[in-house]
Amino acid sequence: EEPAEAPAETEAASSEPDAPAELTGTVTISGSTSVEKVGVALAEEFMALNSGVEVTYQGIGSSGGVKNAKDGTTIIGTASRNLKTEEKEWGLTEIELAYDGIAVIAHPDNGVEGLTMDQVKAIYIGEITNWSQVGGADAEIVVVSREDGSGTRGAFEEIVDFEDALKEGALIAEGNGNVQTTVAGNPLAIGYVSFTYINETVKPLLVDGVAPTVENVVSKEYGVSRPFMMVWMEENMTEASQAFVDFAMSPEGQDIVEEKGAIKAK
Amino acid sequence: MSRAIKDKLMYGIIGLSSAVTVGLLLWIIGFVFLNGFKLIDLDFLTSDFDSKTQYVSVKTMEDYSTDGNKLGINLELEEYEGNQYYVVKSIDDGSPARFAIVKGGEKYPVKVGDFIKKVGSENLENYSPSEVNSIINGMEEDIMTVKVTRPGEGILPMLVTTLEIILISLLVACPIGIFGAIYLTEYAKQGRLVKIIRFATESLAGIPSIIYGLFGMIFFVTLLKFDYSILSGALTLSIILLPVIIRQTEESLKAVPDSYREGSLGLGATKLQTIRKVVLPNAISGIIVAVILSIGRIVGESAALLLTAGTVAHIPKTVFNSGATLTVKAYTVAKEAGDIEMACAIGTVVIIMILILNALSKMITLVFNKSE
Amino acid sequence: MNKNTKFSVKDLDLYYGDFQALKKINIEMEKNEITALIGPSGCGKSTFIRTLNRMNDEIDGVRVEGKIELDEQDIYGDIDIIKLRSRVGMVFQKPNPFPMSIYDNVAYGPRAHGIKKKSILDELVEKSLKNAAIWDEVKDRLNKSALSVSGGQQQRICIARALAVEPEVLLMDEPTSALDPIATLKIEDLAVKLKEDYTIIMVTHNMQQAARISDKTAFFLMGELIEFDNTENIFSNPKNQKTEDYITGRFG
Amino acid sequence: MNKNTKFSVKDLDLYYGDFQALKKINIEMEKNEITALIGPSGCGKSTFIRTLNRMNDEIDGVRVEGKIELDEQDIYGDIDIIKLRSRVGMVFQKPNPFPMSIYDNVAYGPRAHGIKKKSILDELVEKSLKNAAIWDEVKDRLNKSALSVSGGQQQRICIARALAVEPEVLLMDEPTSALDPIATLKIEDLAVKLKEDYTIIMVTHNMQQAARISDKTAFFLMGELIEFDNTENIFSNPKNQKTEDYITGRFG
Amino acid sequence: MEMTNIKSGFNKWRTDSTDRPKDPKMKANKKRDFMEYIIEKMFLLNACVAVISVTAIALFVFYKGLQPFFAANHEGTYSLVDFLTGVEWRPNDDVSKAIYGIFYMIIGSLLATGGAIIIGLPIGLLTAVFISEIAPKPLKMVVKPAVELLAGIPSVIYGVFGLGVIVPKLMVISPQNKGQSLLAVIMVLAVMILPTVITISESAINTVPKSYKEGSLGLGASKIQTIFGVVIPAAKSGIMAGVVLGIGRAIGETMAVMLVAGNPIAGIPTSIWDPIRPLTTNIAMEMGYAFGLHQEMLFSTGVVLFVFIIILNLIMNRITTREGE
Ligand SMILES: Nc1ncnc2c1ncn2[C@@H]1O[C@H](COP(=O)(O)OP(=O)(O)OP(=O)(O)O)[C@@H](O)[C@H]1O
Ligand SMILES: Nc1ncnc2c1ncn2[C@@H]1O[C@H](COP(=O)(O)OP(=O)(O)OP(=O)(O)O)[C@@H](O)[C@H]1O
Ligand SMILES: [Mg+2]
Ligand SMILES: [Mg+2]
Ligand SMILES: O=P([O-])([O-])[O-]
Repeated sequence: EEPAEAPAETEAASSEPDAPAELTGTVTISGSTSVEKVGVALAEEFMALNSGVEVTYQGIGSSGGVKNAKDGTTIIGTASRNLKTEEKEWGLTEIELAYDGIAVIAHPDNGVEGLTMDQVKAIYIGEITNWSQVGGADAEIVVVSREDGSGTRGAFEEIVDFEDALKEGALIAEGNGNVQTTVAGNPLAIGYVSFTYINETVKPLLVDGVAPTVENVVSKEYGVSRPFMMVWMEENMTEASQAFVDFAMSPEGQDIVEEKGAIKAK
Repeated sequence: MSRAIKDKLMYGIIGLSSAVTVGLLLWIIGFVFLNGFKLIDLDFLTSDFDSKTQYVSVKTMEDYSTDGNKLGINLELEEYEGNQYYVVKSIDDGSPARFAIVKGGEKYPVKVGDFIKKVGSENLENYSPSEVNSIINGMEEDIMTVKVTRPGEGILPMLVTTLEIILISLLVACPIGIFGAIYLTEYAKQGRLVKIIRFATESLAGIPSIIYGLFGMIFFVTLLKFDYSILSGALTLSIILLPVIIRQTEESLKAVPDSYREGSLGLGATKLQTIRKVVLPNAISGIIVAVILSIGRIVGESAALLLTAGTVAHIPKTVFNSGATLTVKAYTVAKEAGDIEMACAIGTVVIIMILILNALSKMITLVFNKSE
Repeated sequence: MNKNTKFSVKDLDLYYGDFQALKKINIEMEKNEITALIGPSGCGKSTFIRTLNRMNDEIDGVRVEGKIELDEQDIYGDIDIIKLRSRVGMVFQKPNPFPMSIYDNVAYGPRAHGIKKKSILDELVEKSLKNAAIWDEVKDRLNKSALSVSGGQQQRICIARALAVEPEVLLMDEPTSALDPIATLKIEDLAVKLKEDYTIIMVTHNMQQAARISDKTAFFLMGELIEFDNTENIFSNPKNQKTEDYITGRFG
Repeated sequence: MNKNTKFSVKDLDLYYGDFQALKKINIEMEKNEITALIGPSGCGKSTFIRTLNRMNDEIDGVRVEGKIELDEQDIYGDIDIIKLRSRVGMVFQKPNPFPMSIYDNVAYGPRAHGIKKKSILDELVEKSLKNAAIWDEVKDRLNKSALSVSGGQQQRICIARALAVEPEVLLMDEPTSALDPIATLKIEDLAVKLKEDYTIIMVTHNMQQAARISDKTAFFLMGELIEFDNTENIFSNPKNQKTEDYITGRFG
Repeated sequence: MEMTNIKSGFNKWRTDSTDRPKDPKMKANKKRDFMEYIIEKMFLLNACVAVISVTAIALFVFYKGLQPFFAANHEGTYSLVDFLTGVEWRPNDDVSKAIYGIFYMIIGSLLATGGAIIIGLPIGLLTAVFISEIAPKPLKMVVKPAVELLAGIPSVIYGVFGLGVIVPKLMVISPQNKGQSLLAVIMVLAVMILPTVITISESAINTVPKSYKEGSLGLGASKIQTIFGVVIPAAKSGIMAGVVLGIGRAIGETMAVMLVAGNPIAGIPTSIWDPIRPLTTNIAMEMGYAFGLHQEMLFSTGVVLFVFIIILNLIMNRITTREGE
């Protein structure tokens, strides 16, 4: 034992900016896979600041998160889209955590660099089925979409305007990561993912000639974007959960949001 | 002679089929091991899955070497998930970083491989490698606050969760299954009730685990408000295990010769005495094998657990915490991140566990058979 | 009824479900005698002997009608089966020692009846093994598994085990059929000696054996008791043609 | 060697792993005779009879030494086992008809040997069933399962099945021990009839049976051939004390 | 041999012991009998838990799953015919817009299962023959544990294997560049049912009485003739049981097929290259967030699955009772 090495407890605590008073408990979060990277990073930092609190995040899709928040299965739900009319009736408290773009992606070897919004729609409803119809090689397009409860899919269908008209036979991948790996593994595939998931294994396509970048979303030039929401029922809220929400909306929290590739809410 | 040729041909086809079976196994195992092996080391088994960040307090030291710093740690810039961070490359012998503590006084020694993101209020990423040491050494405080991020990529939480779920499900299912089997073999007359019970256990065995998941999710998670938790998962699994345990236990009870029972009853022992002193001791190896088999089933289960225990990769503090077992995690990393390597690394661990369980049950049977 | 009568069986019928395995059996078996039961396979010998300590109760769907009296008490009345079975011991066709030590085998019965004191158990085990004429052969390895000795020795251990609960009657169902000739002779000698203190009822396939050691012989055929008499009479001068056919090897 | 000798066995030893089940057996068995093999359980009768068509080859760890000649040809030499077995047919203790129709049972052997033509098969089946004295009882239900008839009929179907491959020798391992007395008598009569055309070697537990139907009797004890002689001599005037002890029921 | 004082030796016991076995009256021991009775009932209670569980699960699934087809359901209703014959699955919070047709999933599940059996059964059966009849001991000691290990590997790992190996390989040879397809599912399932088919066939073959084999060999039939002429026909019902269990495993498999099936929202598969959406994955994918009518429709999917399993169980019962006869 080295008693001399032990600094005073108060010093350790006070050296930390805005350290809240001793919090304990578990903050359970579930929902959007698009929000997952942001959420996990926020959780990690929050736990570092509050060693008595455990924050867990389960990425199961936006609808799942909203429903779990309503049921109290997890305290907080996240969604990568606005609440639907029906969900709005549940009496959830909602807060916009961030904004995010949805990128249309293809295999890096694909010759097509960009599509118009109409082409994207035509591909997803099955009117265009061959890459040659959009300036690519003569090969069938393999359309990859998200599962039904996905916020990304909900937002994408709404923005591209083909609600409830996804073509038959489109591959359904669960989660952003799954779409990304499916497209990365198939030279003929097209898919869409949250900006936070883009990496060098896939090629983001220009939409109407605009590149999918944060700047273009902020400047409203890139149209395919949506909010990241956090929702909860007030009666389930704990002190720690409230502290987490507050932290997420604080400047430090918003820095983390930006660091992970999403767009600050404020 | 055509018979001889036909026979040869059939031998060939039979041999080929067996070769295909064994070949498939080798292929699968080979695929899993080759992809997974490079990730597996002691750290893999003992680290968290998510990276973990802590603010620690470190007392500075005065006599640091000229190219070192007050904290006694040597840092290098490395890229991680698209960002540049300083990583601890080595720690000096007398470094105070070895005695770092977190708020609350708990020890949290800095380790090689940790990311140091902040010292005091300075973000280290903002400085070049040549500046870093002088920035640190330029600070006045005797005690510095250091932001340490320890990378995860380990499976410790899943190991713990898996063990917990094994423990609880066995705790619930074993007594029920074993006692139930005792009733069926030792007491029940071959009447309607036995037929119903037998039909029920057989049906239970045939229900796909996704249906158990469906049930468990609505019943344990939502209705009983256990939420996504180890408990919900374990209870769902205990139902899955019941038929496995009942059937296996019944088999091993039936294997006890009736002559033992008659011998005991003929001496005026009661039924319970007979069961306790003669039947169970002779069936015990089979019952243990049943338990081992059910452990295998727990380790392998995914669909039912996904819907009841959730996917959180933290070491569970209580049974009401959500937790992913190894197999569930292998699924989620394959599915969501498309991280085949990680899935295979976890798969390797799982396959090794199954191998051990298989060998164990073989050994138990052998040892017990020999002693008889 | 003779005052020496141990078991008295009156109009005994036994059914396995719909199948009648014993038909109106009437027989009295006496103290300190060996009663041999003979008859072709499936004639009901085992079934009969197992009614005497109610071992058939353990089998599903068995129905017993009629009366069996042990010392004039109806054993199918409101009695404690456990106590009945400790008065009427049983030895089986295949030696069936439990897979435990010789000592534990013999002490099993007394322990089941609540005897815990080591000194009493020791004494009981020794007495029983001596009375079963096996003590000298196993006294140095009482802690060895009972399965490690030969079949004949196992059978005598089983007899010792039965003796240890101090029964009054010993039922033996073909006790020597799994044994070699020498072991068989040992068990036969033992039976003859034991009858001084016990009532012995023994099923046997081996007619020579019945002739050699029993006092009375009962001949069963298809669930019926065809003839019951002194052994001498049965073998030298059977009254029933079927008995004669059987003992001269005309069938079976 | 007698010119009528069918099987000639010289210094035959057989081991199951380390255990020697047959010890220096020397015996000659003749054409058109019934040779009975008797002896207590476990003495090696089945083991011996199974060496004659190399059925023991199917058991792991069996080692055979010595010589067995069938018509002066060493059957453990470089011969085709399949052919040997079609010359030396076998009937087992428990009737073992295959779970298929009576017709298919009897036609099984010929089919295995490549006969496909329906007319030939029909003829063979009828002939074999007739020879096995079962034709009249089953001719109207050749397409019924062979398991649907009585045990004695099953055994005769098995004999017909063996006859259908037109063997020269019939090995029978306790062919009647699972049968009732009437069925037993039928099989015995059949055996006596068949010996006109075949060589029959039969294991039996029933000494009366051996005495009734066999020409020669071999007495085995613990793997050894103790005595082999005309059946009359064995039963009326055995040379060996052990034989006498056995046939007078002193043991076994 | 001393035999004289056989009775006196026990005198000590008689006086020391309270519960003497010697009791000429043999009066019933009420207390002990009651204890035995209680314990027996406790065992019975445990045995009944299995019954309770099945009943609870079945009731639960059927109750929730049949709701949508009754007019009084407050979550909304759906036509049973449309449900069973529909070829599109488009859940929607707006009940009037939602489409829940599972016919294409039923077809997908059945095709996948059938295909897996067609591939897996012969290989499995012949491997079982190899293990039980042909393999020399050392080889048997390799193949048997291999099969056991194959049985123990979690389905997720099969799925990962399918995703990592089978899907990319199929992508190369598929005319439409789709790796995730009916064929991929069939291949993964065929491997997965192998151990089931093998172990059950093997034990069925092992229970064929030796006398059949000896009978056949004794007639001069060769080993192969014996195996295919007598052994396999005699083991038929056991092998059928293996097939039925294999079907059960295939039709109920979830996680492995989810990774390789493609899971489209509509469309009856018309070729082995088309993606399918098996019933199980339909449940697994959407259960996490479904509520209201949508959730009930997932239970309805469960009901269909359940019905398949019940049919299989009945077939199984048939097989085993026929065997018993
Ligand atoms: N548990 C049972 N259920 C139905 N029938 C039975 C049962 N036990 C015996 N039997 C039948 O009752 C009859 C008498 O059987 P038992 O065992 O008493 O004959 P046994 O004389 O002892 O024959 P063995 O000499 O072969 O031992 C037989 O027909 C037998 O098939
Ligand atoms: N497969 C085997 N492996 C090892 N030992 C065996 C095997 N088969 C038989 N034996 C042993 O060989 C000896 C002779 O057996 P066999 O079956 O030939 O006797 P048997 O005379 O036919 O007896 P039974 O009249 O009971 O049929 C016995 O001691 C038996 O235990
Ligand atoms: Mg009997
Ligand atoms: Mg034999
Ligand atoms: O996972 P989602 O963000 O698409 O709901």
